[in-house]
Amino acid sequence: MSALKPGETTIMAVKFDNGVVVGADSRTTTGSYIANRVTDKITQIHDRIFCCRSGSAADTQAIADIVQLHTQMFAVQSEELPPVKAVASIFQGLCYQNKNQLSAGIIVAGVDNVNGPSVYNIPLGGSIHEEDFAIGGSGSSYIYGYCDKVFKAGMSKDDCVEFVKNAVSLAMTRDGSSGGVIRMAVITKDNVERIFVPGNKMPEQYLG
Amino acid sequence: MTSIGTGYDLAVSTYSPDGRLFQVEYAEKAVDNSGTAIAIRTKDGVIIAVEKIVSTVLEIPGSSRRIFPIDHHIGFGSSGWVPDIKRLIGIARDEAWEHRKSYQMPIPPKMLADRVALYIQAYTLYSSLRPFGASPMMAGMHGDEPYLYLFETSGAYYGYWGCATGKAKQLAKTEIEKLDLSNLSTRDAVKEAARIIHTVHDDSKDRLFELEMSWVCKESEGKFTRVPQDLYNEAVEYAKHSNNDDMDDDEEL
Amino acid sequence: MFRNQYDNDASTWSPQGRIFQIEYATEAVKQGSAVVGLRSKTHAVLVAIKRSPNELASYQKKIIKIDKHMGIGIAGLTSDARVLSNFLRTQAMNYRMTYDRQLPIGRAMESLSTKAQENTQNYGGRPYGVGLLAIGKDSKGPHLFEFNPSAITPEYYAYSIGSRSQTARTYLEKSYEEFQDLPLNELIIHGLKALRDTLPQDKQLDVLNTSIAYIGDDSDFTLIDGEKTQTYLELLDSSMDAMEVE
Amino acid sequence: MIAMTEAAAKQNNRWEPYVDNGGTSLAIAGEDFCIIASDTRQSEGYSINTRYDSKLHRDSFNFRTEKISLATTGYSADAKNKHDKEMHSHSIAQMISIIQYQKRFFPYYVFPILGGLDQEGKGCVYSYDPVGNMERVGFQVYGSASGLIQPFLDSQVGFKNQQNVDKTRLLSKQEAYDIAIDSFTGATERDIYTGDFLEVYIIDKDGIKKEVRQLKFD
Amino acid sequence: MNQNSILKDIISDSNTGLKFDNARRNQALEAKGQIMPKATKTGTTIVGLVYKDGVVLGADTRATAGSIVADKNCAKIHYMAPNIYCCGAGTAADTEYTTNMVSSQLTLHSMNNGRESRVVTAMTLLKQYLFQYQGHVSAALVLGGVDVHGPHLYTVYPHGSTDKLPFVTMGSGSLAAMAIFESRYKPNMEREEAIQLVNDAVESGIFNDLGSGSNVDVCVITKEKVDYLRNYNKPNQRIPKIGNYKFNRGTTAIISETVKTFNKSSEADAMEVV
Amino acid sequence: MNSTEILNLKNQDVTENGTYKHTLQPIVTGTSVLGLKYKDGIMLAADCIASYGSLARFRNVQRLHPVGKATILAGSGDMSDFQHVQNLLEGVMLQEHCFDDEQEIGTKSIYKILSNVMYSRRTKVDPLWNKFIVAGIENGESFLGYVDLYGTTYQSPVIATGFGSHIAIPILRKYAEPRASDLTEAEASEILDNCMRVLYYRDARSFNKIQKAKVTSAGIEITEPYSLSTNWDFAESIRGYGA
Repeated sequence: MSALKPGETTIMAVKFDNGVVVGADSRTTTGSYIANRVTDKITQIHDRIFCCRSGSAADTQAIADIVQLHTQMFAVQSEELPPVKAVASIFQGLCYQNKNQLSAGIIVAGVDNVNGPSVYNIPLGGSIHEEDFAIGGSGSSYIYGYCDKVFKAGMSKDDCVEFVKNAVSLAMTRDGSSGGVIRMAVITKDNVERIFVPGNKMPEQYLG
Repeated sequence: MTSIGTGYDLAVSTYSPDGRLFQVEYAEKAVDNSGTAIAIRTKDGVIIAVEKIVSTVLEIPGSSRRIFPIDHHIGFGSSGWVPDIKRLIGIARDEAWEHRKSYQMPIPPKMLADRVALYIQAYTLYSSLRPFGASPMMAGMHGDEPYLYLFETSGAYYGYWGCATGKAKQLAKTEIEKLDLSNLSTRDAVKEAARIIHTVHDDSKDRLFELEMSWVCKESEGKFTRVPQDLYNEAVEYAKHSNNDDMDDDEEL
Repeated sequence: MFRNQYDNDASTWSPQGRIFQIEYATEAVKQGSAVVGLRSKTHAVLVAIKRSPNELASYQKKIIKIDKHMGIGIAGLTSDARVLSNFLRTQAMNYRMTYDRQLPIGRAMESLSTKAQENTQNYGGRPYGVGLLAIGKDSKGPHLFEFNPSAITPEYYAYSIGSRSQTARTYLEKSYEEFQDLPLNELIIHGLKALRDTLPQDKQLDVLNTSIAYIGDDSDFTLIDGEKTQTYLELLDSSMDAMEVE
Repeated sequence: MIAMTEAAAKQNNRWEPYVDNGGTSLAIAGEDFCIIASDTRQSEGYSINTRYDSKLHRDSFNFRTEKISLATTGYSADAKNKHDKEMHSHSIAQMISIIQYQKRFFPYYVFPILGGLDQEGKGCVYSYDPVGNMERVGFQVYGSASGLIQPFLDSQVGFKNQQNVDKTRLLSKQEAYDIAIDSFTGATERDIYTGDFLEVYIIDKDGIKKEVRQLKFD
Repeated sequence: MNQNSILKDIISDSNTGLKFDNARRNQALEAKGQIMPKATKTGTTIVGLVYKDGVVLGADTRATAGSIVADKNCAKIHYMAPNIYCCGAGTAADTEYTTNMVSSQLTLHSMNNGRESRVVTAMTLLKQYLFQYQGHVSAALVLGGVDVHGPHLYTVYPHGSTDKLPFVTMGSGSLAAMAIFESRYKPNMEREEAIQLVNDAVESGIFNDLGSGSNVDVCVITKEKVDYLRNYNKPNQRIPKIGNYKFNRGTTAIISETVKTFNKSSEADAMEVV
Repeated sequence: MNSTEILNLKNQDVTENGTYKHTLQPIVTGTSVLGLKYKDGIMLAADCIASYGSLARFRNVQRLHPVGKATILAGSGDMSDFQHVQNLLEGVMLQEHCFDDEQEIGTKSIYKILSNVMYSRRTKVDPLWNKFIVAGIENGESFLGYVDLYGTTYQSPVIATGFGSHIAIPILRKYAEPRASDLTEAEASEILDNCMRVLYYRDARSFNKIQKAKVTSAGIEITEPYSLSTNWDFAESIRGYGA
């Protein structure tokens, strides 16, 4: 396995004024066979913190489970909503310390009481980067240009949902390892809203 | 203490017939024998002041301090058996650092208090150990919010607006209770803390003492540090002055 | 001191909140011959009386070098002192390897204190039966620290430990304020004066039983033993003569 | 074009923990003196890391893998501490050997040369291979230019392969010093890893004298 | 020669055209640990710069064999034509023969059509030759000259690609030299300024790249004339020897001695033998 | 519980046939960092990019990291390892803070610690894939040192890592090194800008968003990210690759 090969996926998270939008495609492959065409790659870690997983399904699920457990411990002991940064740091610690055994690129996004909304990107290798928006997985390489052009600081919630939907769908049509449906979640202080875009209702784009 | 000397007080793993753990109480005695320590929590900070009793003029001022930084935002003040305190300090520092390493964030004071208390308690469980002869107070910030906890030798701990341990804890508590803590500024709290330590210090028993003061507050940018020298001096002046007022017939030379 | 039921081990508190085993260990320090330490703004000095167990034996070492910048004088159980001095040497060398600088004296004492405390809280251990006076220098200049069986490590302008050390302390308390600006020689003489006060009537300081060590801004830790102490002993005598003339 | 070092490392499946930083050290023992000299260039590939990195160590042993050669002079202060007395050069020599052999299967990639005076005040040079094989010799060169200098010393210090010369003759301090200097100015001409500055220690009964000379920068 | 046929030959590995079997064999042998003979390489810093009136070429003079300096003062600026010079980096033999060969082709070409050679012609001949050999001829060149169309400066890579630029560098010291060009190049420089810049760029290679060293050669080509400034700058003079290393007569041991006397025969006799 | 342990079980450095598994290559990487000594102290420069292969993946990364009051750690190479080192030093500095004895360690000690870490990791054949510059002022003296994944160390008035060691060093050696003791702040700043510009022209992993930092007796100062002016004038007239 080439170490620079990112997970066969498209994942994404964007921060807006009072929340974050996360999104992902739904394809899981073994070789070129689609093992699952409706995967949920958006995993809830705590009430207001989600992660998007890319890389080995087994690895990322194992890590997410561990982090979930740590986060719950943290929440109980500190008697407050866990900070997104703390959760991202647990992910980072696991990914860094086991970098040689793991294939995991993770985006952590959520809202907490201290810092409000935040997005953290933990790519292969286990470094951690706070960003305004994050994209990851093999599909992301096809949409860097699109995202850099379209993203504006201070976008509304609806703008962000559109942005994620468009970006992920563009990646899905060009990246053979991404596809299926788009799953999104809008996380704000008050609630979490799941958005689903079926494979036959993708935003329009040039397909010629 | 009716059961003293009846054999129920030799190990911390033994209850007395009336359900007491004498070793824990004796350890508290060690705390009561030592210099007074107080802490005051205001709206935006906590100040710890300690009366460090000095046995000889030969000792250099500032040596063997009784207030300890734990992390950038947390510190301990203590009365009691100094080597025991240091052991606890080491434990607290390790816990604080472990938290920072895992979460890339400062440990919330509440979480640290929980863990330190567990340690203290663990030393009250086994006959091979003795309880800590220390009753530390912990000052810290969580975001903008100040926190103050006092640990007892049993491992119990509570949050406070103001607390005191050591020789003159009763007198000091009474003095703290007189303060209007909800409106006191942190700077004024420093002065009051200095005054209280000076007030409760008993010249007849311990000739020499040194006043140590540290704080964590908005003004210190959320860092646990020694009170700045000028404020310290001001506070000591204030303390001496008001004590003279209190006992104007008690002339100082 | 009378035997009581709370003094069997270091892991039992007495009803008064005391740990007798530590107090007894402190007695062991008082059995040892005296060590006096004192410092000025530029130097720190140790002087000590060596004992010889019998006429055939050599005099026991009282002052031990830890590193170029640090040394200790000991009173009490020699074997415990050896353990602690080895510990300090290792600490000093490791620190140098890790940080590319000399171990600050206060930190050395802190690590000693941490090590010694463990013996006073766990069942089966005993407190170290030795007292140390440590001199050394770091970025803050010269230092004099004490270590005692309770694992407390205060810093002093001048101090003494060991048998009859109280008389030396009385001398030091009287005159410590003038030490601050003294040159090394005079500092040593003051040390020897204080040390002599601890001696019984029939004993004298001589080249066989006197140990001197110093450290300063301009010098590493230096130990003076045997014949080389003669100069200082003579200086001591002449200064006493001078006093008598007065 | 691709940058050299990292690309090269990447191609190897296994990371190579050794790196050669070039440089040359020599020592010559005389009747009552010892001369020990080393250039100060530290390089990696075709790049000069620094023009001044001392390879001579006086007071402390400082083992670093990347050094092709390491010359240690004098005595160890740390070792002195432990034993409360000065160590003789033979003891230090033995200690280096032991330290090296302890890493027999992951050797320190160093070729130390130890120079100084022995107990009788005679000049001495100990040379080693990376795993601690030790030998007392009259002169030694290690490092990138050893192939150039060693034959020169064999001829000029050891009088090898010559006849009608007094092979028992011992070099004067000045002669040995001149040969050391010429060895380096000559080697600098032809060995690309040797150059920049030359550090020379002259050890005799009066102590250690240090000199620094300039070599060529190309 | 037809480019397409060359390409076809290389790709189809047919019996015609160039073959690289031996090159591949050598690589395989080397990978197995076979030690190949060391060719003299010119680690080298070579540079070129277009200025107001022409082209300035520059080169260091160190040739290396591994870590040993094989030649302290070699000439790396090769003559191509009266108005064209070429700096070579890489395997010394390759640069030497490649430039020589193209030089002779240029001479023939220019005698054929009676005109001065053009730099682009030299460049084209070089790149086609090098492309044929797929990089196995290890010559990295800086080609410069002035012809009817004015000054021209090219780099030619061993695989046969070329660039036309106002300032270029090649060889192991190319990065060091380029650092100087990139900080100080400006269009339309005066002669002295241009020479100074070229000198500094080469010096940068000499002092920072261990593959380059010794002296600076400069060649200034204008419409009117060529100034080949061999050893324009010598910043690395040998430090004088202190000692005298002459051996006395009789130092070398004589193990055995045989004396043979030759009879001088007449030339006529010799002829007869043939 | 413990899925954590499951991970630990997987974390074994030695394979069945006894060979090592370890970090084979850096993944998210930063390119060159530069440093020079000047009259008042030390100045450093780096761009704000963390690359992923040739992708400029993170463009808001600070690679000049302050440690204590008078030391800066500048890192190139693998970013996860760099962050690991930052955390490690944070621990060291926290420990220093806790000693509360006004004897906080200085630049040289930080450099020594880092060198020890780097060397011990290379000895485990599990290197931290970085090249670092440590810069600072201790007891009024400027310090500029280098340490890399091999534990190789050196000190020099000018240092550059990675591509900078090929491209920036010649400039620094020519214009900064001979005058290190009298170079003014403005001159030092200009030289570094020039180096960063040339690197931007010639290093494919560089980016025109850079930061500079200085350590002087007044303490540490790190600039906000900024861009350099660049020049492409001569390019317009260039046609083709040959004729």
